[in-house]
Amino acid sequence: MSPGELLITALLALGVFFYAAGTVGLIRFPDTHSRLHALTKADNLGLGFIVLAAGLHWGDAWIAGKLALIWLLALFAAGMAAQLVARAALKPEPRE
Amino acid sequence: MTELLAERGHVFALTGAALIALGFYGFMAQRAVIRRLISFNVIGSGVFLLFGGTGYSAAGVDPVPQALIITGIVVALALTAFAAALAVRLAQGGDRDDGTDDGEAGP
Amino acid sequence: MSLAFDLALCAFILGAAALAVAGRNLFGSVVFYIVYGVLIALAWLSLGAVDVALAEAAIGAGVTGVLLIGAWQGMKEAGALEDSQAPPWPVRLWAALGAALTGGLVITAIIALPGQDGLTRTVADEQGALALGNPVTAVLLGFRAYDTLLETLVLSAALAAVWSLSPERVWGGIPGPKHVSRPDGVMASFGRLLPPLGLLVGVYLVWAGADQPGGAFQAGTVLAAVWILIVLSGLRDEPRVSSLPLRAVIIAGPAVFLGAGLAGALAGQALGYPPGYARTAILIIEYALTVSIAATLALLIAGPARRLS
Amino acid sequence: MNLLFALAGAPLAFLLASLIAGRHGARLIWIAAPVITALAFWLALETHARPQGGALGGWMPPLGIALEADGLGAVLLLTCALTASVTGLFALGRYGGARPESARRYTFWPLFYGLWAGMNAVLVSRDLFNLYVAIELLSICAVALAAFGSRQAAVNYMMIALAGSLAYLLGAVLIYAALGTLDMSLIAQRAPEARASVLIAAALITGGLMAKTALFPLHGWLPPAHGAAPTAVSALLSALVVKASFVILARVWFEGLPGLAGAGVITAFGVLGAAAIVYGSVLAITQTGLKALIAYSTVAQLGYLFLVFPLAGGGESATPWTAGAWGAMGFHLSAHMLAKAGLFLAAGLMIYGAGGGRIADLTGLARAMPVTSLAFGLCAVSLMGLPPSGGFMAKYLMLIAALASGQWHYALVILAGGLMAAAYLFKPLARLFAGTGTPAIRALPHRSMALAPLVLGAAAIALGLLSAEPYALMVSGLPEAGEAGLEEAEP
Amino acid sequence: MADLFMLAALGVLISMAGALWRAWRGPGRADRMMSAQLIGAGGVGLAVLIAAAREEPAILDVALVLALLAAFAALAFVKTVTVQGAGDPESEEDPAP
Repeated sequence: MSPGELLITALLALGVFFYAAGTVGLIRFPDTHSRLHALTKADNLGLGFIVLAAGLHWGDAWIAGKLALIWLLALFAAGMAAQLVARAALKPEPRE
Repeated sequence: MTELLAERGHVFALTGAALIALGFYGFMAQRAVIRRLISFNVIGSGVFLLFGGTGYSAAGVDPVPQALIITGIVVALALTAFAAALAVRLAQGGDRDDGTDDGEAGP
Repeated sequence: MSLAFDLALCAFILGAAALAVAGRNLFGSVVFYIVYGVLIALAWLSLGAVDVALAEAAIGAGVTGVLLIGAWQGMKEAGALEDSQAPPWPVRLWAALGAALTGGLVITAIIALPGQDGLTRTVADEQGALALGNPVTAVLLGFRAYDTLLETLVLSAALAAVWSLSPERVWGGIPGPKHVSRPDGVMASFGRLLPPLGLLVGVYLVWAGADQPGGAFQAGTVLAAVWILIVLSGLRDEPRVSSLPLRAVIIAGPAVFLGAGLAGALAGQALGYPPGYARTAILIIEYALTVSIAATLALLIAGPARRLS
Repeated sequence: MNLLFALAGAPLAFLLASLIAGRHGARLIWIAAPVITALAFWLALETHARPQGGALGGWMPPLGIALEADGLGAVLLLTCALTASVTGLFALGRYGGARPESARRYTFWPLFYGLWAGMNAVLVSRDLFNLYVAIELLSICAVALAAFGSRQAAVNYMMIALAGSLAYLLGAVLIYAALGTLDMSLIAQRAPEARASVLIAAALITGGLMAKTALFPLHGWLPPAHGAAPTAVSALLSALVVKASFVILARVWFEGLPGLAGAGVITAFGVLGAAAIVYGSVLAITQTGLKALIAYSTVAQLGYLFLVFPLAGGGESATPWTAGAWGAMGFHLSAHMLAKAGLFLAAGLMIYGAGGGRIADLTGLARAMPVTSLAFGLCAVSLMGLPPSGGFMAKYLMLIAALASGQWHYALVILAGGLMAAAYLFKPLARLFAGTGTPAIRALPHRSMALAPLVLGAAAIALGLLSAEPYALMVSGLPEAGEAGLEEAEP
Repeated sequence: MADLFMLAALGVLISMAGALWRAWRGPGRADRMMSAQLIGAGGVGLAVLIAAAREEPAILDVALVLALLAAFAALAFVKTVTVQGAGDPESEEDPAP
């Protein structure tokens, strides 16, 4: 394995680790807000590492730009959604 | 490798068949309109997955099914949107509007 | 490895679908359907059908979710959220038997299928005549343009159908509630930041669609989603359904498409393109369709007119 | 082929035009009715010489889509144009006028043209997927129009329509997976290569289309939807919409899969058709509401269509009536289109005039509304199958086919159905002439509205009087299986 | 290399099982919605991984669309907790009904 491939492997491993960590948080944390907190942080990191690995793999500027855009969009969407869902969760929820 | 690729099409085609069965169950057993609409869409995507899976070969998915599936997805969305609007209107406004209808204008 | 991934993905798809159709909680069902849409888009990626994956990502994972949440909200307002009791057991039993029979029948049919090559080769041989690099676009707007024409008119008819549900006293008015948001809040900034990007992605998809995966339907759906986002975040209100410019936008794409088809009929070949100009004609139709599809889908999701101001 | 595309495209163009024209959209019917009827008439003339057809854009199937009109298609296109034109002009009374735009006065027209476009598209297409899109266009317009009357009935209709569409689509998909084509003539050539899969596909297609056609026992959605709708809508739904799915069904079996239907399938169609005739007629007799009665009569009349499957062919001897059942189907489809539309329009006028929808409300109405009552009577004559009407031709041809092929039990059903139709239609007819005084009625918005059902009723009678031409046209270019019978046909 | 990417994809997919479980369990609608959000984010990662494994950049467009619409349903959801589904949960007061 070349150093480049090793690096990609490591990045992928980190990415999967953070995704898994987010999931564990989602299952284990006791209340909605701490779950929300754990999940968005971990996921964005996970996606970041994966995007990095893919970018290194391709080594193409246009694709790297697209990957960066994807990550930024996901980051942005996750952050906003987490904020709004957290607010929404504060409201009392009538039963269906 | 070829067998594996052929296998992929089969895996998704059979998943499509299972989705059709699941959706059928939901469509028949459930009463809530929204859930029946979801079931309708599950059957629809099952049919499409079956279409794609059976059209899969080493060269990818046959483009004709791909085009038909895109058409089908859009048609299903149109139907779902109207059905949902109709169900909500029935729930909110009742079976028919009395008095506001322009029935007085003619037969 | 790919096979393991495919099998796991299919297991997830089936799980999400089962929870969506049979779950006790209606909102949970809606959520599982959204999840299911994402997974189905991934299934199309795994099959290498990127055009379909794009459509499914935009429609199944995006627009349909908003539509269903809106319907759920409408039912809640009407106090008509059906109770979450499981259906009585005889109903479940018969439905399960019927489902098993249907599934068994379909699986039998799949197993009995003879191998046939489909039309992949034929499309590849003929798409040169249309000067298009994307075979799916060649089928959609060339070989089977008639299907696509009818489909765009299904959308127009569906919009008329949704509008026909408007209460008479608010006819000509605006669909949906008047959305508001805190001007400096997260929601408003969401509505300001995402649309330019979405617009870019939509235009890119229709531009790329001639030669790469993409096209009018995917692009139109993304643009519709962008508009819905703007409305939801309270930045702009929906147009009145009686607005003439709006109606013009809605019919423009289908009218251009149908006009081209009828012009071809007068010239001797209905839905045929003049030799050498096929690509240009198809691109014009695609751009016109994108705009109309975006407007039509956005209004389909918004529903019938609900208020006068 | 260009003419066929123009026929499918013209209502689409009017759909778009009515969307943009706002409150002036109603007036478009004055252009649409003559234009589309003239196109259909032109096609009938052309088809007389030879069947019309061709591949759109020059792309031959299996890659492209071919349109085709045989004699039956041409007759149905013309009948459909006539029915839709008259009903559209009739609808001006309620959805036209110079009043400001309203939800229904605006949306009725695009939905009306969408329905018409769906009909025409179904009648000219031979491609299974294209037919799917066409029938969805038809369904969405039909359900939306049904919701003008009763939203609950429309929701039930919608659910059946959705389920039927999915079953049909699944069948079409399996056919493509098995044979690599969606075109009916290519399917006919290739079907033996994948018999098992194709049979399952055919079963799914048939089930879906039966639900959409409201064949007994899948008819439950029809009477509420057709009975509760506004007059013009009832006419469109009952006369046109249910026919589209039946035409597809007949084409699939006779053109796409001849020789694939075993005796069991054919008998099943026959039994269900006979059951529909008996059940629909009995329920029609028990109705007290006029529109409900007419709606149940549709359930019964649809049953006759399914008798064509066992009757087609007419046995071994090559009599002049070998094509009888096929011709009977054509006559029944067109006569029922005209008569049922006329019946609903006349009923709507009478209910409006009398101010009540029960049969009892009609007492003596013939003296107050003579033209409308005459129209009702003419349509009833055709529906009962009395000479000299189109309905008579249909039932006569069916009887001949049943007797020639030795299937006398179907002959009994046909005769009993005619008697029961007389029984249920006699109830309102007798009421119309009952009593002595002339009841006071509410004046119609336009007196000319009474002409609409009269034209349709007269056309239904004329179809019988001048039956030679339409018959020759209907059996020209008929599929081989329409002549030889489903079981005898060699694919 | 392709197998490595697919292995990572399998890992991400399996980690999504937890989200599916949370979406089923609830208890609140916010929990369910959040899980859908998480699966959407996972879907973006999976699309990138599949694109890399197949070396097909066009697949990235799907990732782009998924990322763009990831928060879409969540936005529609937060609306439903406000009056008439029209407000902003961040506002102190909801608009008058």
